[in-house]
Amino acid sequence: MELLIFYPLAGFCVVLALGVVFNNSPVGSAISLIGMMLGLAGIFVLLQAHFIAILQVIIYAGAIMVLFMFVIMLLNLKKGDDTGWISRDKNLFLSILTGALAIGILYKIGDILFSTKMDSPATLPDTFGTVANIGETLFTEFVLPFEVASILLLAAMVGAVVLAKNKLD
Amino acid sequence: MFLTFVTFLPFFGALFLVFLPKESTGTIKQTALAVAVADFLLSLYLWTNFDNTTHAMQFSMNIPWIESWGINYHIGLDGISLLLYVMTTFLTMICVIASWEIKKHIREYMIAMLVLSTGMLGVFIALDLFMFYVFWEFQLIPMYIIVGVWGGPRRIYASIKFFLFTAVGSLLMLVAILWIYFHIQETTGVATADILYITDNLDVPLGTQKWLWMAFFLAFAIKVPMFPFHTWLPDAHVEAPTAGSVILAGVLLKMGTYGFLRFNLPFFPQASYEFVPMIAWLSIIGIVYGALVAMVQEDLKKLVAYSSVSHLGFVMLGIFALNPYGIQGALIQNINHGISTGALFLLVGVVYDRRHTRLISEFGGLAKIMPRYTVCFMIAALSSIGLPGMNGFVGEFLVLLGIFQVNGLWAACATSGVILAACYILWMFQRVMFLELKNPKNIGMKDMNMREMITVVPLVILIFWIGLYPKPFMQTFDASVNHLVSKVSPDNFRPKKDNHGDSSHGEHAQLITSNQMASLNHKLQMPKNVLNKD
Amino acid sequence: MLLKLTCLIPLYPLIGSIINGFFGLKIGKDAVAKIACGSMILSFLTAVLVFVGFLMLPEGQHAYEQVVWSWFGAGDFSVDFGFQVDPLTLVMMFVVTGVGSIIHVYAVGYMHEEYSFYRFFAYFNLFASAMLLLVMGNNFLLMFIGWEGVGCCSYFLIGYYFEKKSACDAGTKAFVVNRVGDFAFLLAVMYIFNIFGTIDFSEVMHAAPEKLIYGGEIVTIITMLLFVGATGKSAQIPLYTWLPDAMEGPTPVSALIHAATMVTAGVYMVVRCNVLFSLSPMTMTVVAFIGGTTAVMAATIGMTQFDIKRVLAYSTVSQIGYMFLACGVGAYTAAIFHLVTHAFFKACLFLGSGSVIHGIHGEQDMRKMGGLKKHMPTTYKTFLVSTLAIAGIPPLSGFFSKDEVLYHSLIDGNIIFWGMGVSAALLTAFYMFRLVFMTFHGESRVDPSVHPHESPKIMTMPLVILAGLATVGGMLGIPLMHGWHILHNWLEPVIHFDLASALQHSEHMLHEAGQHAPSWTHLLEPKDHNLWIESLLMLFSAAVAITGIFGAYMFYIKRPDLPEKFTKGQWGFDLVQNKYYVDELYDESIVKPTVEASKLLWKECDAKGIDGAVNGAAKTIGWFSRHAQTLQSGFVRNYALFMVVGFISLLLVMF
Amino acid sequence: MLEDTVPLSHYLMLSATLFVIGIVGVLVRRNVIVVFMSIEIMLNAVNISLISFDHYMNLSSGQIFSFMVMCVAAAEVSVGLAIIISMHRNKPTVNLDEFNLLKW
Amino acid sequence: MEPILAPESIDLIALAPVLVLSVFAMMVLVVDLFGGRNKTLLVFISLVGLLMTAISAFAKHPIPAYSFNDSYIVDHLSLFFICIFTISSALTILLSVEYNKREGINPGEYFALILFCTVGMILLASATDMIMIFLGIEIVSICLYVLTGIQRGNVRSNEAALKYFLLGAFATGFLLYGMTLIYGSTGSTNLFKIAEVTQNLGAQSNPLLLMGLVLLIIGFGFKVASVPFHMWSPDVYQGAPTPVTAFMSVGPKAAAFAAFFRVFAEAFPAMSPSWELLLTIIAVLSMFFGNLGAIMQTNIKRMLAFSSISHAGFLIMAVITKTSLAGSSLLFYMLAYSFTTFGIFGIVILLGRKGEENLEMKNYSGLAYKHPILALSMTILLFSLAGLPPFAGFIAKFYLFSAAIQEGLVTLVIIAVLNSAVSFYYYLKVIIFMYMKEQETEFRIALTPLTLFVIVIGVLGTLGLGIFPNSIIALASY
Repeated sequence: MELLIFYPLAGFCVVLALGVVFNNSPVGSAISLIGMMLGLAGIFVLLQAHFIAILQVIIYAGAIMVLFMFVIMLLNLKKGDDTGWISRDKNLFLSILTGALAIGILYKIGDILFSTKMDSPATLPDTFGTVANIGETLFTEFVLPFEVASILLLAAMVGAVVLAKNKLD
Repeated sequence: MFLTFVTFLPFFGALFLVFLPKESTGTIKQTALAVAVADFLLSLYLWTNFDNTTHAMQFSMNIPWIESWGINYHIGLDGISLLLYVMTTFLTMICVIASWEIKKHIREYMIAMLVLSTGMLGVFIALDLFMFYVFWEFQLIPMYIIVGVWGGPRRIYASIKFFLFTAVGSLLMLVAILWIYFHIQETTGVATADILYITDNLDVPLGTQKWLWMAFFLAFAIKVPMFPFHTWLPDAHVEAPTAGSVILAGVLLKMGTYGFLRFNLPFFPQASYEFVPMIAWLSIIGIVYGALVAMVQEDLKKLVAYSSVSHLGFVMLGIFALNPYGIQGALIQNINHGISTGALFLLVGVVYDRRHTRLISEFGGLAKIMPRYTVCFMIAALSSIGLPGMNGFVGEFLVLLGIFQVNGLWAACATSGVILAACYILWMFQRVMFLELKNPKNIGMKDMNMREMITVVPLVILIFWIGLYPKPFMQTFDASVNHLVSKVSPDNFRPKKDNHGDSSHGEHAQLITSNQMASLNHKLQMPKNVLNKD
Repeated sequence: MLLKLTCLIPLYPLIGSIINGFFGLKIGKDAVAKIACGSMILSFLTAVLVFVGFLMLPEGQHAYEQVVWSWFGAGDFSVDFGFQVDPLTLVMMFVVTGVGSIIHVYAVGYMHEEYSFYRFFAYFNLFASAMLLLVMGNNFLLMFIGWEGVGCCSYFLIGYYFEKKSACDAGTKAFVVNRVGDFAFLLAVMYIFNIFGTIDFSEVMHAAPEKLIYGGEIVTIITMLLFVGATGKSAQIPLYTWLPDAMEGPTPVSALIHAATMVTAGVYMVVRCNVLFSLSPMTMTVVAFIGGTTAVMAATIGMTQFDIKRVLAYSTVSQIGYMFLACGVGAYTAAIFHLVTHAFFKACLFLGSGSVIHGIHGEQDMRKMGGLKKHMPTTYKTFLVSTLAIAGIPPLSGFFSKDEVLYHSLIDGNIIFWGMGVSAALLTAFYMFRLVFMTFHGESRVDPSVHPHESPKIMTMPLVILAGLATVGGMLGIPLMHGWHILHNWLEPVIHFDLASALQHSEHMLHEAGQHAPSWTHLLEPKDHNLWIESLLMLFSAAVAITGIFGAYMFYIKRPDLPEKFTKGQWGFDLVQNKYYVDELYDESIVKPTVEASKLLWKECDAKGIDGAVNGAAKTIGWFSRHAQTLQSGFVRNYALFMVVGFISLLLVMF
Repeated sequence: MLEDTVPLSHYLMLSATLFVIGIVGVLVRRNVIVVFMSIEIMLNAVNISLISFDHYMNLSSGQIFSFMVMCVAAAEVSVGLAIIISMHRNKPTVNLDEFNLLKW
Repeated sequence: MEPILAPESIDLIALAPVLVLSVFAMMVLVVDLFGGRNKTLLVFISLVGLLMTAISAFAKHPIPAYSFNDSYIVDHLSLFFICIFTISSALTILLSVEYNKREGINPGEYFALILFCTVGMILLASATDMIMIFLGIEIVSICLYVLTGIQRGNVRSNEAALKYFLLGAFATGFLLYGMTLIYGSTGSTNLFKIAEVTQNLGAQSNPLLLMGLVLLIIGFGFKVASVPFHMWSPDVYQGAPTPVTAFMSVGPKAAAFAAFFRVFAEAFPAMSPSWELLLTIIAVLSMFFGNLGAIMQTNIKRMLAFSSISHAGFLIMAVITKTSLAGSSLLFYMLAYSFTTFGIFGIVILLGRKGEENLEMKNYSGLAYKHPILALSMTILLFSLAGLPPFAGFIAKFYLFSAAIQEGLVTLVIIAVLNSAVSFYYYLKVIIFMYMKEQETEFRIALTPLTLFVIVIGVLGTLGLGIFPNSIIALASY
C-alpha cells in the first residue's frame, strides 16, 4: 500500500521539481513548485505527519507561493527575461558538467544514505503527528523556539516593510 | 623602577612631543634632544651602579602583568644586556643630533625616534619571553615608519622588506615561545614565561631542542643578519635616513645577537652545540661573502651595509665558539660594530647631505677640501677593519681566538675576512677621499660643521677608548659570560671523557693535551731535511 | 729606576704626532718641525737612559718588563699593555730612535716646501711610535699593534701625495699585502695561545722547549705562520711586490720605513721568536731558502731598474733576504747585525738619493742623471761610502755583517745557501755601483733646464752622520775573535737556546705518548769554528764585491755602450726588468678573479639568487593573489558553485 | 526487506534528490525568482527527511523542526521578495548575471 | 483533553537579555512611529536597551544555568558573548547615527533591526538546541539581509543584499540538511543529548552523522565567511552601508562562532578525529585565500573583508582546538577584534562624504600629515589587526595560538603565523599610503563627535586589551 503510493508520489515530486528548474517561464516554475509542494504534503501524510502536511499546504502552497506569484506579476516577468538555461554552447557544456556533478553528488549521498539500517518504521502511537501531540510538544519542550520564531517573523516583517516601502524617505 | 623609568622616558618624551605644535620645530628638536640626553645620562648612572661581580639580574623588577597567564613585567639588566642598553641610549642621542637638519615632518620623526628607543631598550631589559616578544615586534613599527617616510627613493620597498623579513622570522619564534611556555607548564607545573625560570628549568630532548632552536634561530638570524637572510639589510640601510641606518646597524642588528645569547644558548645548550658547525660555516660564508660583495659596491651605504654582514659574521662566530673568549669577543664586537659602523653611516650621511648622492664614483679627492671629515672617516674605517689599537681589533681578535679553540680551519677562514676588509674599506677610502678632486660638484663642499662633529667625535673617542682600554666595558659582562659559558658547556650533557683536560685553559675548547699533542707531533714528524745537513 | 722611563719612549712621538696632527696647521712649520724632531730626539735620549738603567740591572737579569695597564682579556686570556726591555729590544730601540731622529731632521729639510708639512710629520711621528711599540711590546698582541700600526702609517705615508693615483694604489697595495701577512701572524698568535695559554714573549719562549716537540707539526705550523707574517712585513717572496711600489712616498719615508725600520720588523720578529724557530728545522730551512731566493731575485731585478729609488728598494728586499738567510741558518746575531748596519747604510743611501732627487727637482730616472758628483759633493761622498758598505768592502760595516751571514750560511747551513748569498753579494756590488756610476759619474744627462745643486745643510748633516755610522757600524761584531763580538755577547740572553734540553723534553713527550723519538744525536755534535775557513771566506767575499764593482765599472764607465748591447732583445732581460711579471701574475691570478667573482656574487648570487628568491616568493604570492581574485567574479551563481564544489570536496575528504 | 514498507533510505533518497535538484536549480538558473524557488525546493527536501526520521524513530522534534523551517521559509520569502522588489526599482531586471557591480 | 501545564524549565530570568532587548527593539519601532522627526531618542533607547541587556545577562546565578529543557544555557561563554554583542551593537549604533544622517537612512527600523539582530545573536550564543541555533541564525541573517540592502537607492547596496540573501538562503539549506541528518542519526536536536549519543558511538562512524557534520560545517562556514564559502563576504562588505559592514564583521560573526564552537566543541568532541581534518583544511584555506584576496585590494572595505576571512581562518583554529582555553581565546579574540574593527570602520566612515565614500586606499594618501592623530589611530588599529604587540590583536592571537599549541596543533599554528606574516603586507599597505605617499585629494573630513567617540573607544580598547589584558583574560577564561 505504502509502496504503491510512495513511489509514484516521489516520482511526481521529482518531476515537478525538475520542472521548476527547467521551465523557461517563471510562472511555469511557480506552478510546478506548487505541484511539488502538494506532492510533498502527500508524502507527509504517508508518513503520518498530518499536522505538517496541512501546514505544508497552507503555508507553502498557499501563502508562500501566492507571494511568489504576486511578485512575479508585480515585476511583470515575461518568458523572455530568462532565456532558459541552454542558450549557448558554453552553457551547454557547463550544464552537462553540472548535471554530471549533480548525479555524482546524488550517487555519493545515496551511497551514504543507503547505509542507514532503519528500514522498518517504529511502531507509532496513534497520537503521532496529530495537532494535539505536536502542539503539546511545541508548547512544552519547544516553547522557546516557538516564541523566538515570533521575533523572527517580526524582524522579517519589519525588514520587508523597510525594503519594499514605496517612497524613499 | 628606575630601570623602567629610564626605559620608558623616551616614550613619554614622544607623548609630550605629540602635544607640541607642529610648527615649533626648534622646541620639538630641543625637547627630543633633552629627553635623549637625559636618558643617556640616566643609563650611565645605571652603568656606574652596576655590580660587575655577579651574573645576576640587576635593577630588576618583577610585577605581575598578565596574571592569568603567569606573565610578569619582569625586567633587569645583566652584563650581557647592560652595554647594549647603554649603547642604545647613546646612539639615540647621537641620532637625534644627527637628524637635526631633517625638514620633513620633524615632529613625527622625533616621535618615531623616541618610541623606537623605548622599543629597543625594552628588548634588552625584558626578562619575560612574552614581554621580550612584545618589545621585539613593537620596535619594528617605528623603524618601519622611519625607513618608509624619511628614506630614499625606494624606501617603501625597503621598509616593507625589512618589516616582512623580520616579522616572518619572529613569528616562528612566537610558536616556539608558546611551545616552551606550555612545556614548562607541563613539566614544572608553573605557568610562566620568565626567562630566568625557563633557563633554569627547561629540559627538552635533543630532537625537540633542535626544532625550537631553529625557530629562535630564524628570528635572530634574520635580524643579525646571517648569510642567506641578509638581503633586507642592504636595502634597508641604503634607503633609511642617516640616523635610521645608525640605529639599524647599531642596535637593531644587535638584538639578533643578543637573542642568541639570551635564548638560543642557555635554553638549548645541546642543540646549540650540535649546530655549531652550521653556524660557523654560515658565519664564515657571511664574513667572506659580505666582504667580497662589499668590495664591488658602488654605493657607499651599501658597502657599509655589506660590511655589516661581514662584521656580524664575526659576532656570530664568537657566540658559537661557546667559550668565554668568543662570547666576550662577540659582545665587545657588538658594541664595536655599533660604534664604528654607526660612525661610518653618520659620515656617509654627511656627504649625502651635501651632495645627495652616495655613489662612490661621484666622489674623489675629498681629503683636500674636507680634512676633518677625512680624519674622522679614516678612523672609523680603520676601526672597521680592525686595526689594533682601535676597538674593532679587540673584538675580532677575541672572537677569532675563541673560534680557534674550537677549530683552526674555521679561524683561518674567518681571519681571511680581515684581509678582505682591508681591501674593500681602503679601496673605497681611496676612491672617495684620495685622488684628484675631479668632480666639479664636489669643489664647493664644506667640511663637517660643529653639529656633525658633535655626532662623530664621541664615537671616535670610543673607538680609541675601547681599542686601548676596553676593560671598563669588558668587565661588565665578564661574570655574566662566565655564567653563560658554564651553562652551555658541552660537559653538561656529554659523557665525561677520561683523558679530558689537565690543560690549564679553555673550558670547552677542543683542548690539546700534552698526550694528544705528542701523538700529533709524532704522526707528522718532519722528514729529515736534506738541506739541513750536507 | 731609569727603566721606569721605558713607557715614555713610544709616548713622546705619539704626543708629537697628536699635537702636529691636530694643531699643525695653526702652529706653523717651524714649530711642527721642532715638535717632531724634538719628540724623536727626546725618545732617543730616553732610550739611552733606559739603556743605562738596563746596564745597572743585577747580574743574571736580562730583561725588564713594565706593564702599563692590562689591555684586555676574556676568560683566562689576558693581555697586558706592557713593555719589555731586553738586549734585542734595546738594539732595535736605538736603531729606531737613532736613525729615526736623523731622518726626521733630514725630512724637515726635504719636505719644507710641502703645504701638508704637518700632516707628514704627524704620520711620521706616529710611525715612530708604532714602530717602538712593535719592538718594545712584551707580547705578541702588543707587537701586533705596532705591526699593523706601522703598516697603517706606511699606508698613509706612501699615499702622502694622495692626488696621485699611483701613490694611492701603492699605499693600498702595501696595506693589503701586509694584511695577508698579518692574517698569518694573527693565526700564529692564536695558535700560540692555544698551545701555551699565554702570549707573553718571555713565557712563551720559556715554555716552548717543554711544550713543543722538536720538529713537530705544531711548532712548524706556528713558525710557518709567523714567517708568512714576516714575509709580508719584510717584503720577502711571495709578498715582496708592495715594497718597490712603496717608493711613491716621499724619500724620507722610504728611508725610515721602507729601509731602516719597518721592513726589518719581520727579521726582528723571527729573532724574537728564535726559540720557536729553532725548534722547527723545516721552517728554518724554508726561512733560509726564501731569504736566499729573495736576495738573489731582488738583486737581479735591481740590476735592471732605472728608477733610483726602485733600485734601492730592490736592494732593500735583497738585503732583508740576507737577514732571513741568516735567521734561517740559526745565525740570529748575524741577522740583527746586518739589520743594524743595513739600517745605517741603506738609510744613508735613501737619504742620499733623496738629496739627489731634491737637487734635480724631483727627477728619479737614472738615465736622466749622471755627472752629479761635482754638483753635490757631500751627497756623493756619503753615498759612495754607503755603497761601499753595502757592497761589502772592508772595513766598512756592510762587509762584516754580510760576511758573517755568508759564513754562517756555509757553516750552519749548506753550500746552496752560501751560493745564493755569494751570488747576491756579487749582484749587489754590481747594481749598487751601477747606480753610483749612472748617477754621479759620467756625462750629465740631466735636463738642461734643471740646475743641480747640493742640498741644504739640514739634509746633508744627517747624511754625514749616517755615512759615519755605516763606516764604523761593523765594530759591533768583529769576526774571527769570538770574544770580541760585542753584538753577539749582548744578544746572547735573547738568542740563547738549549737544544739539548729541548730535545730531551721532546723525547720525553714522545715517550709518554708511546712513541719513539727519532735519533737526534747528530744535531748535538758541536760545530767547530774553523778560523781558516772563516778567513778564507772573508777574502773570498771581499773579492766577490770587488768583482762586482769592477763589472759595474766596465759596463757603465769604461764601455757605456755595453749594457745596451747585452740587454737588447734578450727575453731574459725583459723578464727581469719587468720584475719577472710577478705583479702581473698576482693581478691576473688573484686580484682580478676576486673582483670579478665578487661582482658575480653580488649581481648573480645576491641580487638574483638570494634576493631573487625572496622577491620571487613575494611575486609568486602576488601572482596567486591576482589569479585568486578572478575567482571572485561577482556572479552569484559562481559563488554558489564554489560552495557546492566545497561541499563535494569536503564530502570526498570525509569519506 | 519487508515488502510492505518503504525503507527509510528511500525517503531519504527522495529528500536528497530534491535537494540536489534544488542545488542544480540555483546553479543553472539566472532568473532570481527561479533561483529563489530552487532554494525553497531545498528547504522542502529537508522537511521530508525530518518527517521521515520522526516517522521511523517515533519522535516529534522533527515535526517541530519542520514547522520552524516553514516559519523561516516564510520569513525568508518575505524578505527575499522585498529585496528583489527594492532591487528591481533601481535596476529593472531579474537576471542574476547582471548584478555584477561588486566583484574582485 | 488534559490541560497543558507550563513546563518547569521555563526560566525567564535566564532569558532576561532576550526579553529586555526584544522589548526595547519594539519600543524603538513604536517610538519611531510616533516620535516625530527627532531621532535622538531612538539612539538613546537603543543604547539603554543594550546596556540593560548586558546588565540583565548577569541576572542569572549561578552559572552555568540550563533552562527550557536544556535548550538554553547561561554560561561563561554566552555571558561574555552577550557583552561582545551589546558592545558591538552599541558601537554600530553610535557609528550609524551620523552616517545615517549623511546617507539618508531612516534610523527607526534600522536601529530596531540591529537590536533584533542582537537578539538573534544572543540566542545563537546561548542556544544548545539545534532548532534554536537554526532560528538564531535565521534571525541574524534576515536582519542582516535587510540591513545590507537598507540603502534602497544604492545599487551596490541592493546588489549586496541580493547576493547575501540568495547565498545565505542557499547556505541555510545546507545547514538545515546537516542538522536534519544529525537529528536523524542521533535522534535529538539537543546538543547535550547529541553529545551523549556520539560519546557512546565513539569513533565508530555513522555515515549519516558524518555527512551531517559536513553539511553543518558548510552552513557555519558560510556564516563565518570561511573559504570556500566566503565568496559573498567581500561583495557584501563592500556594498553594505559602512556601519553595517562593521557590525557584520563583528557581531554576527562572533555569534556564528559562538554557535560553531558550541556545536563542535560541546556536541561532537567525540567525533573530533573526523571533523578536525575538514576544519583544518577550511582554516588553512581561509587564512590563505583571505590573505591572497586582500593583498591586491585597493578598496579598503574589500580589503577588510578579505582580512576578516583570514581572521575567520584563525578563529576556526579555536573550534578545532575545542578546549575551554580555546573558547576563552575565542572570546578574547572576538572582543579585541570588535574594538579594532569598529575603530577602523569609524575612520573609514569619517573619510567618506555624502556621495563619495573614499574607500580607495589612495584616498588615504598623506593622511598622516593632515590628521596625524587619525592616522596614528588607524596605524594602531591596523597593527592590532595584523597582530603586532602591544595591541589587542597580538594578545588575541597569542591566546589563540597558545590554546592551539597546548593541544599540539603546532603545524597549524606555524601555517597560521606564516599567514599572518603575509597579512602584514596589506595592512602595511594602508600605512604606506597614509604615511609615505603624498596627498592626492584634499581631505574634507567632518570630525563628527559620535564617530570620533567610537574611534576613541576602539583605540582605547585596542590599547587597553593589548597592554593590560589581564582582567579581561581573567574574565574570558573559564
